[in-house]
Amino acid sequence: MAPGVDLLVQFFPSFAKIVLAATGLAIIFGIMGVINLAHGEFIMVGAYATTLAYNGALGALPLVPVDPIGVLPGAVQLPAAMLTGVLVTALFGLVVERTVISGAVPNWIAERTIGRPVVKPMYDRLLDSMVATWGISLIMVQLVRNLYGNSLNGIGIPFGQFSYGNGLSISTYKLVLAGVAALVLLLLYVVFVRTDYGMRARATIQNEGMAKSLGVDTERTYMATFALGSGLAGLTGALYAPLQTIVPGMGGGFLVEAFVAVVVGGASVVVGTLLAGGLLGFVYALFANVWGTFAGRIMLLVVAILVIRFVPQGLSSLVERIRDRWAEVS
Amino acid sequence: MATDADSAGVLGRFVDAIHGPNTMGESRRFWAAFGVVALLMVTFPLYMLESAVTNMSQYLALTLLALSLAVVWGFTGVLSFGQVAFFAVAGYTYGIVGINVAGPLGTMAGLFVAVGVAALFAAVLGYFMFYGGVSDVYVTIMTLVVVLVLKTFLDQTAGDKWTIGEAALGGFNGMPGIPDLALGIGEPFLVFDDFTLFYAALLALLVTYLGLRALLNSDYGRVMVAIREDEDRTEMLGYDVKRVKLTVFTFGGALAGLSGVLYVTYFNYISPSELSLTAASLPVIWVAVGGRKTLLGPIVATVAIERLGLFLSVNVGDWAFVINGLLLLVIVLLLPEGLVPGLRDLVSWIGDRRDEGGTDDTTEPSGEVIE
Amino acid sequence: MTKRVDRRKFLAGGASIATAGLAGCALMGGGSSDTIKLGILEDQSGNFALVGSPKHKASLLAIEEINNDGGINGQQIEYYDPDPQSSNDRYLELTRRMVQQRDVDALWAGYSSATRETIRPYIDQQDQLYFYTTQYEGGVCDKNVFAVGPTARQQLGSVLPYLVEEYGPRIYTIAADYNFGQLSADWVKVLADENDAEVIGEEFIPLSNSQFSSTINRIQDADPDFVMSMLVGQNHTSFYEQKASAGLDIPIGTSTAMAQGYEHLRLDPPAMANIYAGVNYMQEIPTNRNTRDGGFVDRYYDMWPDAPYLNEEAENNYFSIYMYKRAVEQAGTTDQEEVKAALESGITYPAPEAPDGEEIKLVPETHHVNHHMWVMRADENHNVEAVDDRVIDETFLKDTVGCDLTSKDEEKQYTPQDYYEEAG
Amino acid sequence: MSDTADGMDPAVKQTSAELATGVDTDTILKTEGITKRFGGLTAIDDVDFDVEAGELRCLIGPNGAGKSTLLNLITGALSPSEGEVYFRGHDITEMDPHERIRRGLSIKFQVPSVYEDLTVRENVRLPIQRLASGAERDERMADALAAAGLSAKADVAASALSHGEQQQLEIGMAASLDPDLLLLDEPVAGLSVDERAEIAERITQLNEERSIAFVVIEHDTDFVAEIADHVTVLHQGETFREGSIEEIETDPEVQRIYLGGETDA
Repeated sequence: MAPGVDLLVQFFPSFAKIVLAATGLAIIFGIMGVINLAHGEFIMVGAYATTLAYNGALGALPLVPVDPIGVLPGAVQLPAAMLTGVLVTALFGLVVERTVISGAVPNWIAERTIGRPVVKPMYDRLLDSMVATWGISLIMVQLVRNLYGNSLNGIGIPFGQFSYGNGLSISTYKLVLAGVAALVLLLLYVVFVRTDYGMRARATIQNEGMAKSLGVDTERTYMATFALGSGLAGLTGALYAPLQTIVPGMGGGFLVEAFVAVVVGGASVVVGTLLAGGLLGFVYALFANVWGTFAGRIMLLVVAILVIRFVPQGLSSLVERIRDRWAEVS
Repeated sequence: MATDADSAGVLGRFVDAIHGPNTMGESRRFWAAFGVVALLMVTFPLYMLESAVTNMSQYLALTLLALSLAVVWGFTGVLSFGQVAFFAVAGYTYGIVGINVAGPLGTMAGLFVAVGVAALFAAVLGYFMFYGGVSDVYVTIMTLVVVLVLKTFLDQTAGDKWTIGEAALGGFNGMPGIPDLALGIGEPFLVFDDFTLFYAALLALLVTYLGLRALLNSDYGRVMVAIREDEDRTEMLGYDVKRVKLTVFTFGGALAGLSGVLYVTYFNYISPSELSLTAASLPVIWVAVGGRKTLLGPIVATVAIERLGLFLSVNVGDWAFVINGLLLLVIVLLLPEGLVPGLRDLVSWIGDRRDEGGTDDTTEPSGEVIE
Repeated sequence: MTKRVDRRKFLAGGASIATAGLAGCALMGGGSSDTIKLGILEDQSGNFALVGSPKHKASLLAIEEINNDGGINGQQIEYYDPDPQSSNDRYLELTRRMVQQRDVDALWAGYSSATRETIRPYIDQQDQLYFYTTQYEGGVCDKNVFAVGPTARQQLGSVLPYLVEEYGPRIYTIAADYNFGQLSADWVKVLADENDAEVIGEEFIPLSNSQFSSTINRIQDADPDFVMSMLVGQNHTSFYEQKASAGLDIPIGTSTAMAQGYEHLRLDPPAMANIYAGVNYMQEIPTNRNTRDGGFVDRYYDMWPDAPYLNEEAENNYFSIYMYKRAVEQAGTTDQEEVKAALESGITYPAPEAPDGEEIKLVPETHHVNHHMWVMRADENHNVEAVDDRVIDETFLKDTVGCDLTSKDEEKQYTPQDYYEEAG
Repeated sequence: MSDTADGMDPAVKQTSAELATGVDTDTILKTEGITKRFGGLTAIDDVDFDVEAGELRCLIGPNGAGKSTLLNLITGALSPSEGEVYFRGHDITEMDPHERIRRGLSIKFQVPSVYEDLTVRENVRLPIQRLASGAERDERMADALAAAGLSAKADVAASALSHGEQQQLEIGMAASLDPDLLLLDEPVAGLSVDERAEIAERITQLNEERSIAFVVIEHDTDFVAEIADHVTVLHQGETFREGSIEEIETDPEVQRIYLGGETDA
């Protein structure tokens, strides 16, 4: 088998993982100036909700008469469970945003008891938001462990395998994930360019004060952004639930890739994540394939260091520079 | 003889040197309380069990790590996740030298070489970043990635090819058999273990604390704070901001290294788990919770959080992390400047109310008193 | 009242919040002296909770059984079981506390080798009697440490010859990229030599890795007769699901999967199909002591009805507490040196892993156990059955490097490097 | 710090003298063909900009003309895409900002940029502590406070000053570096008439008494008329006109672009 084909096939899963791990974090970081250190745990929530729904745990809830997933035809059970995972995580994100990130709930209570707000919103407070979300992550991991034990029974990986000759094969699902990752980026592009929310969000990134004075309800934009980012984390958890072991600490495995990709990608969420996923995915696939997994991981990190050092604004700034150069020439 | 006057002069100059707007604690009351706490710490072994004393030496060693971050982040504005890297590099270096060179000379050499290597590592990394135009949050992420690279590398150094002289790096399982720090030539006349290590760590903390107070209130300290407040303005006043940042980062690396050496002499052991994501975030937590623009805050928070962790693990079991996280969250939300400045504001608020006869209920806590 | 004022002063002073806490703890003090005090440090939270929690539960089962049965020499057992939270730093703090404050008569502590190495210098400084019960890379020869779990050589020595016999001599090794994995991979080579097989490929996987497509790919490329897997931890568990879904159906021998983290129950079949584990114990071991009504499994789940699994290390904790009981009874005292001497007199115990009529033996010279080893195979539906079993002696320390703690006190860990050196 | 006293490194003076060949020694600042592109946008296009020693020059132009960019190229906050900057005859194009400052440049930013958490005295101390110590330092600090008109508020936190006072403080800090050339970016934006007069007086005073050369960016043509000898008009990144204030004020082309620029903004 030509090593080229092999490398290409190996590239897809790395690309998918990096892109899916990073998008939720990138959106929240880019638009709100909040670094969510609990991002991995949001992914974990998505995976747990998906797995629990798939295993029929929804039926065990007090208000649900039958297991709603269980009565569905087999083929849509997994997608339905995954959708549950996305929604639960988005909802969870909304709760975190209201209680911690914006401080709206504690402030509402405080204003009615001691007569003044007590919490300053975490927007654009990168470092404080890091510490606060680190606290959330500590709580979540152990809370989930206390509630659901040390692990959940897994979901089988759908779609079987894809053989590409010479006894080599790969799980088809992993290739599907690369497609999903590309689709997610495309949808985000549409959301940012075509929808009212997208316009508001971009206006808020450019200049919060200006956006406010133009009547953009920045608080609502932030709320929606955090929910969207959380939902994307939930989607990642849902999609990886069949592939990973479902344990409370599973989010840690996504966090590093996510951070590295966001920094390597730079300011533009869609273009940046795409390029970071492309570059880092390629580097990992190449080195893991030829020299083994250790080389793959180390080189992924080393390339990240080099990009931060030599293109501190991220890969998306390179694209802008090239685009501008083109505009100049033509 | 004029010695009396001279020493008063020296003392006076010292007192001047450690006071100023960049550090907290000016009043007589503060120094009285400081004296009481210092006395309590010095006599700590008299009224505490041995395990409490030895555990305390561990916490005291870690306060130096917290202070190294306070200097770099709290006073110069460079948030580094890499302090544990300098800490661990120094720990490993001390281990390698101490295991290879027998006797107290080896451990003393180990101390200096280790702190030096940590400082050198910080200097190289700092040069790479600051002179390469890396700034703000990118410094933070870059230092975190460096820690992860170091950990991934050290985890797999188990085999015999990773042996330096007599000292095996030991991979994930770590490097055991690191000797206690000892003074002397040939035969050691003072070995730092248990109680002596406690006093060594206490002394190191005291000297570091007073030294940092002097530094921060010096001209140089004022420039550091100026850089934290406004980097561009400071550059435009003619200060070489990159060089100051590099110097402070290197110094922070050395201090983290000293912390690492004390820490490994306590454990007689070091492993890559000191470089885990959790370990890398801990100094940030200590400093943020205690109050990053203070020196006392990180010290108090380090000891309190570590001690609380032990307390919870003994008494609460599996809810320990949840409680830990909640506390952290509450402090960050309600006291964004940190625990110690928050307490100080509270004390001055209560003081104000008392001065006003306690009748005026409308007094707002004045968060912006002074820093 | 005075106390409250003091505390407030402490708070004002800052650093002594901790002091106040410590004072509170110090007052609680140790228990009465007519009990036997055991320290049980096993992870109930953090990364190792999955495997540590059964150890904790089985220890408590043994203690409760012994106490209900009249204790040891008429003395009840009192135990201390704080949670080390999978953190090595915390292990050392708690070990110091167990020794200095609680004055424990014996200590069980730790899952990983890194934990053991963290506390071992202190254990040796204090000459504390210490049981390390995890299956591990082997080689610890230490007068204070009783490493009663099976070693890599024992585990691999049971499963590797069986697979060579069944499937052929070409082996591909994948192992976690750290001490345990690297040393285990060395043992695979040693055992391959002994069994006329060869290792045709070897890959080490960082512990943080959970993507295995390139690994699977390389295995398919090499096309071995079977794979030896010494993967460790939750990230690595994903390998089994991913290889099944990629259609990699080569048999796999392992010393790590199933018996500790019960992957055959947690993962969706057929992820673990055709996997052979070399173990001294897992819940499914078909011995009468283990599976009969009122047997070990029943007693465990009677006490812990919600427990997910009874794993290899849990049994090691269980039988070693009973071995300790026998040693104390023989010595007639809890004096640690005398108990160690009693343990070095050839203590045996009818552990659940051994068939009726057989007792496993603690080897006096090495402080290791000659285990009854099983080869357990999982099928398509994750049903586990025993395909082979026999007693395998711990030979590396005893015969190869000549560790003899009855005549010479040592405190070190030997590696397969020493094997090669000894072998010439 | 170790580099406390090297604000006026003798070696530097010598080099600048050596390099002075071909450059009019009275010219303190000179840019040659300086160009700055941000991607496709050319903010400054091939500008030659000279300032004589002791001169008081105003730099005007509509929004987006490139005035602040030019200032940033001179201080080194930005590096040019093409062209060179000479200061006192020496090529400073590749220098870090602090090195240029140490050679006698100084700047006041557009947005008042003082250390808000520090007191006024501490603010003033920062530039001076690098240049002097002991009694001399105290003296210079007192002078700088007096020159900024803020002696009475020396121990007030800078955040408590009015906008105008912050502008004065910043000019005072910039002037206390003892520069040969002081760059002011919109020193009177958002100030009241009285405050403007105060600032104008301060500027002319520094210019006349200490013969500091000035480059002042300003929108307000009245203010420009009050202080400037010589005006440069930038438009779309290029030098559009240069001349005395009367010439510029009456130039119909300038009025056209200015009005156009104003309506665009």
